[in-house]
Amino acid sequence: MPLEEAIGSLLNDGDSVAFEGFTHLIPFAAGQEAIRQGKKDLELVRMTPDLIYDQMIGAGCARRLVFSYGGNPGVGSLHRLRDAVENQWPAPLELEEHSHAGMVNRYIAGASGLPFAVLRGYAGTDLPDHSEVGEVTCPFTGEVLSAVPALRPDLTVIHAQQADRQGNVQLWGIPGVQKEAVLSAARSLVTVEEIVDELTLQPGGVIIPSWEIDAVSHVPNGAQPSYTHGYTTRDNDFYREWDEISRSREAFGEWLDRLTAGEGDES
Amino acid sequence: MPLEEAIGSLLNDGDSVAFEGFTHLIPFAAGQEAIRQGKKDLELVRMTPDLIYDQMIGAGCARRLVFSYGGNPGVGSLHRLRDAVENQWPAPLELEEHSHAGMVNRYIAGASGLPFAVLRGYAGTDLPDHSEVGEVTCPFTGEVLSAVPALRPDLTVIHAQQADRQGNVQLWGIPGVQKEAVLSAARSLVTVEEIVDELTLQPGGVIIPSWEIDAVSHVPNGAQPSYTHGYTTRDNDFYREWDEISRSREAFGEWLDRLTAGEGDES
Amino acid sequence: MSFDSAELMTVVAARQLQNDQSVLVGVGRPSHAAILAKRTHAPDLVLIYESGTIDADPDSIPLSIGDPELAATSTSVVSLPDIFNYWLQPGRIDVGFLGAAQIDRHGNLNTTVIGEYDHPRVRLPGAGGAPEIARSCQEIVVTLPHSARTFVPELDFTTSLCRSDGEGSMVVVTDLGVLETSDQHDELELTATFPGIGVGEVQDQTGWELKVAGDVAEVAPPTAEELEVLRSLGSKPKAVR
Amino acid sequence: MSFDSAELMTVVAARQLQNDQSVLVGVGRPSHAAILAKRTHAPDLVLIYESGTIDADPDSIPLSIGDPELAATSTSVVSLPDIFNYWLQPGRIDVGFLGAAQIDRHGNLNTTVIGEYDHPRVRLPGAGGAPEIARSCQEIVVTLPHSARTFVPELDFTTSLCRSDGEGSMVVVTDLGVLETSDQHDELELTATFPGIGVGEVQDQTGWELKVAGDVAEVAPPTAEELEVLRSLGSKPKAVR
Repeated sequence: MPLEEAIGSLLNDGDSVAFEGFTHLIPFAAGQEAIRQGKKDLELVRMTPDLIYDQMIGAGCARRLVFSYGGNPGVGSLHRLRDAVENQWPAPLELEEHSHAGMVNRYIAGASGLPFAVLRGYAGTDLPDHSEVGEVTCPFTGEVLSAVPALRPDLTVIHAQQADRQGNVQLWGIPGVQKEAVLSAARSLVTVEEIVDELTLQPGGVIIPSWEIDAVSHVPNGAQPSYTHGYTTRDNDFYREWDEISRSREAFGEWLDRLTAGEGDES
Repeated sequence: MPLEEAIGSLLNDGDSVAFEGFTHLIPFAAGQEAIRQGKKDLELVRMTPDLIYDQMIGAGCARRLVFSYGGNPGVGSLHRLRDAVENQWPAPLELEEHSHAGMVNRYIAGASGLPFAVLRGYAGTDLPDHSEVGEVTCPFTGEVLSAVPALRPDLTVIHAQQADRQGNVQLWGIPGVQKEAVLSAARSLVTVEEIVDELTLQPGGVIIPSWEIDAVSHVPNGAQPSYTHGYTTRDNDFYREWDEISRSREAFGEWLDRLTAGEGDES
Repeated sequence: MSFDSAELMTVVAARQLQNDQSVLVGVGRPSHAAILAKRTHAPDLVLIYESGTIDADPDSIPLSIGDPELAATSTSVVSLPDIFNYWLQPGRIDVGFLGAAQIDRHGNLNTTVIGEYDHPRVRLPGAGGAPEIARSCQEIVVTLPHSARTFVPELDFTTSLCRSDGEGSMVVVTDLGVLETSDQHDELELTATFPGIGVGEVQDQTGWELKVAGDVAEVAPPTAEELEVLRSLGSKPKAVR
Repeated sequence: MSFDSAELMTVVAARQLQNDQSVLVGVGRPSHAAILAKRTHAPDLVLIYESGTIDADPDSIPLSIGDPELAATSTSVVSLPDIFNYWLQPGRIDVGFLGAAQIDRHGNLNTTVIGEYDHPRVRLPGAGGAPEIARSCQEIVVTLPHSARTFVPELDFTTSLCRSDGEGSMVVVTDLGVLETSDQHDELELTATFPGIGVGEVQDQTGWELKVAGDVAEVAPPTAEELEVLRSLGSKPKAVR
């Protein structure tokens, strides 16, 4: 399914949506397609908002952000995220923030069909005031642990190396939490570098069967400026340049104009 | 480390020990070495006792069994297990029994450093009378779910394809719950088909780093009559023959005599 | 072609499976039935074994659910944490195949013990994955021999609970006929009998007063194709009596 | 050889790591320090990045914790569920490296916000893996610039709690000196200063009455080897002021 059609039909204004991929396989092309289509009022869910959500927040797609680390890795701040939080530009952004372990376990609970997950953490910090965190008591030891509610996005979008013609998907390299993010969602979209006749299991390969995936779009380079292990390399220079682009509303606006002018380039 | 020395030094009488491997990579050689060394009063932990525990129970190694399915797959009963439970021969055997999902989650909790795990299950069945099962209430939805306590064996023994010279281990094929069983245990022993200079990640490969493993023993065919994906095949005939061998105490005794007479054959 | 009741049981069980479904399969009759379905009317049926093999397509009947054949022909092989927590528990697997030593009128199953737990007459293998299969799959197919020893008024041990939440359905295939529960009723109802078997004969082998459907059908005998494919699979499941 | 305080910070942080340890590393100074340690006194040090790369041995300094270089040189690459639940949470990783915008006298850290949460002066990246690293690793090494803005009497937000359970220890390396907690005390104590820095100068840059060890050592300057290896790593961490 062409990416334009997939985003058009699977992502609705107001949805809770997770574009996942931890430091690898970040589905940038799909995020930028959502910007082009002017999607609105989204609850953006992602452990590391990264440039992909900085772009979507700056473009005005987001109403709410559920996350655990909002920085430009190795570079510094996400300036569009900061501008939204500090100055409500282009719109106010509601925050729900967790730790990485909390977000991971929220996805695990979602994928497992459980209402919550248990972990050690949060206790004594100020995070519970700005998260959904509860407590459970171990029925065997009496120990009190933290509980986090399941994540159940309306849509999860990920990028992967390959799909076969039946729509089974394979990704490898740093696997992140993508499997759980897909399984926890009501709907899912996978952009891939390559369509192959038959999947051959790779070292480190994670396969997600077709019947848990609603649409596959063939989008080579769909993770740039992030990367696809074995296919493309990380564009570290763009991550550094983004610091400049995103620092001012003007430079960001010019970037956004270029992006939306490029409408229809993706397939 | 030679298997005789590894079992001698890592497995103590009275220990709680898990010889894991679900339908694949069952560490038979290690279990038979425990029989040869006359280990006693063990709490045997394993999802599927299979022939390996039928042999150890018949040989009088076990005091207690923690399990979820005690059959000879595709063949029928485990007669030594039944003789112990029905007739206390050669000794009474205390049972703690769970469902597969319960056992899996007990290992997950152990590997995660949590006192318990949450699942849907057990409710309404008679299992809780013969298991350790509790209840927890979701702090977000109020739903009541089952809780199972973490498994923390004194020793876990598994069989794998390869170890490198640093003691890192790789297994592939049906992975079962071996990773979790090793990580939940206080000590661990891995028997391997092959020692290699350097591990090359295989499709489906699971690597366990050396610092979570106490001893590696080089034991080719160490999973027979189970099998090692890519190395040996399952001896289905022996699984069927075991039904005859194990059915009478006499035939079993002869088998046991042959086993213990073979002392020192393994390395 | 002539056939025996064990063959018909397998064929009837296979007919419960539809082409767009996924099914959690065990060894023995479930494997025969699922592979038969996949080779006849349901070529896209997704076979899942609790060993973690997803979308297996074995050439021969596996003796164990962990046979190398299953791993080698699967789309994906996952760990036990994945198969139980990510696949079974959230209800991603449509149909579950179960057997039992005892069944009660509600479709609850005993695979644990005959007699008292602490002084068993027969110690059975135990729960395995059955309790979570019974509660997680939308449809349950149970195959077991029909007799007053198996169809009992009260289970010696409740290993697996039939879904009583108004969701899901159960079909019980015996060597005498077919019983079903559905959303409307929480009790097994005889809906079909094998050729030559009367309702009275089924009642005689059932340890409670049997609920009988208004129109009890006669099960269609195996087609020539069903029998041919079934016999080609080899290692026939045991006759049940 | 001459050196600046940023280089000495990295060198001192590297010296906290021992050869038989595993360390959870982030990008920036932690990566420089850990790789420096591995290239000098701790060749067997196990580097773990929270992206799931276990026993990484990068040739160059990664910009992101998910750089392909890390995945390619690792003994094993695991999922996020594995790294957080199986590796970090049970305390299998010995040392955790953290940074912060603010620290208090107990070693608690703020990486979330400067100012009020709902009306922030500066919105910082947030928690990431820090809260669980702080509670799970036996030893915590924190690097941050030493000033009254960073060493504050009260955090604007408590993101990560220093272990106060009597287990574990914390070492804080700044551009002025070294502070430590240990089993015996739950308050940071100045144990060493950088060459040319007096205790009074450290107190001036600390927002509370500083606890000072009986014998405050002077930090040894970088050795020629330390400096040479550090500079060969390229992409120097930013000076902290």
